[in-house]
Amino acid sequence: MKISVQINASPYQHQTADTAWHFIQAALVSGHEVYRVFFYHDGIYNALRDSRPPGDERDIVKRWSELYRQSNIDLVVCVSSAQRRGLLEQSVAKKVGGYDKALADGFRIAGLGLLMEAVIDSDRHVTFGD
Amino acid sequence: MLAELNRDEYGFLKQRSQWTKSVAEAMALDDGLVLSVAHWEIIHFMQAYYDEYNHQPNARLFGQAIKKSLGASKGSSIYLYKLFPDGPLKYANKYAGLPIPPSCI
Amino acid sequence: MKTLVFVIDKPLHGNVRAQEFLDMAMMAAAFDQRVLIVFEGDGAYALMKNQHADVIGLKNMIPVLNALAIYDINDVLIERESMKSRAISEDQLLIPADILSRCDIKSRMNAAGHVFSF
Amino acid sequence: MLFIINKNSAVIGGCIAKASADDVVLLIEDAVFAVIECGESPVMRRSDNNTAAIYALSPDMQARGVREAACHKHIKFVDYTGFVELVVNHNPVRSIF
Repeated sequence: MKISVQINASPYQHQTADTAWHFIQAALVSGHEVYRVFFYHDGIYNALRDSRPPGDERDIVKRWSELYRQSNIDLVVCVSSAQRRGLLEQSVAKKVGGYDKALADGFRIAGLGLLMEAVIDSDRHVTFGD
Repeated sequence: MLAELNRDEYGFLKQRSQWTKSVAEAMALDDGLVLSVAHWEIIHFMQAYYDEYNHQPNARLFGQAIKKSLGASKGSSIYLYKLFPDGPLKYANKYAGLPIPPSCI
Repeated sequence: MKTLVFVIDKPLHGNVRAQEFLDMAMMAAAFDQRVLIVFEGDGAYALMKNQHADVIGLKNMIPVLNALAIYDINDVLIERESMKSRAISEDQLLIPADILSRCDIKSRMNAAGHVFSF
Repeated sequence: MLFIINKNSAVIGGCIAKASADDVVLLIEDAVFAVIECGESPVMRRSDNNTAAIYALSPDMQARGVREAACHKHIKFVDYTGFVELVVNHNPVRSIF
């Protein structure tokens, strides 16, 4: 089955990103396709490259980047949510003189249309939030 | 005229109160565009939409809203890009004196 | 075409998520999906007249609700039980909405492709 | 419909009241506290007319020290794989925050 996931909350504030990650791992192990993970609202903070949790804690951002590396799952950060909260895509940041290294590996910034496309194309869509 | 305006880093007006038709024309000319009746129809639509709904549509919604209000042909991308070759949503908002939409930075 | 339900179960002001949530609903409609907006629980307060978000410097979400119709979102439902328990009468509502029982709303949702919340 | 609830709040009781026989309620994260058998639990107040299955996510229970033995007899338990199966077997999915 084709499953899409939406994450609406920031990492570390709440268990949201952890539950979503475990859910995705289980879906992949069960042979399902995870079509896209869409980061919306405060969920965009999952994509901050410079997140440096203490060494004895799980590294949520790195975990997403690894998921992309291993499974090639499309990790999309909503452009409007991101801009409002200070996360810019590299080319945009360069253009406006902003910080251009904020986005972690594996993520891309794009519009809400990609969420709709995922919802329409997938058999299931599961939202994780707080 | 343009030098006296309070504009942001993208060239958009910071205060809509500074907007006049001649300001819009000057901003357009500065971008190499002469505003026609067809441009003005879209610009006025943009202002009316914003005033009534306190909302800025993204590109897709923009086309839909124009279709609904001005007819299907005017909401098509081909028509809108012919008028505003560098991006209809961005430049219609710019000449309307409205803020830059998030996806247009 | 899928039927997508957007449930508003919290007040609209004081939370930027509500604004982004309505953007999602409009976007779904612009993708030619059938969109249903449901107000229930404290979300019923969102439809009440006399809201002035600008007093506390927030974006006024009420005009945005009026924009739903532009994108052909005309199915706006509000739960009768939520209105009753909050002493909200029909003449206090800002936009036209169908007042339906919890049970009827539930069966509309059951038939949907997906239910969004925020 | 699959309800996914992640907080131990009045929402759980409301959902269970609303749910019908072919619905499923999945309690995750802090919502798993609601399955402990005690007078205040909304799950306890579930009437026998409401036949919706109620599941709790066992890893979240273990994390919080909620033992299966302490839970109401109606409750079923799933791990993340079971969570995925619930999603696969039910539509629509509705998360409530």
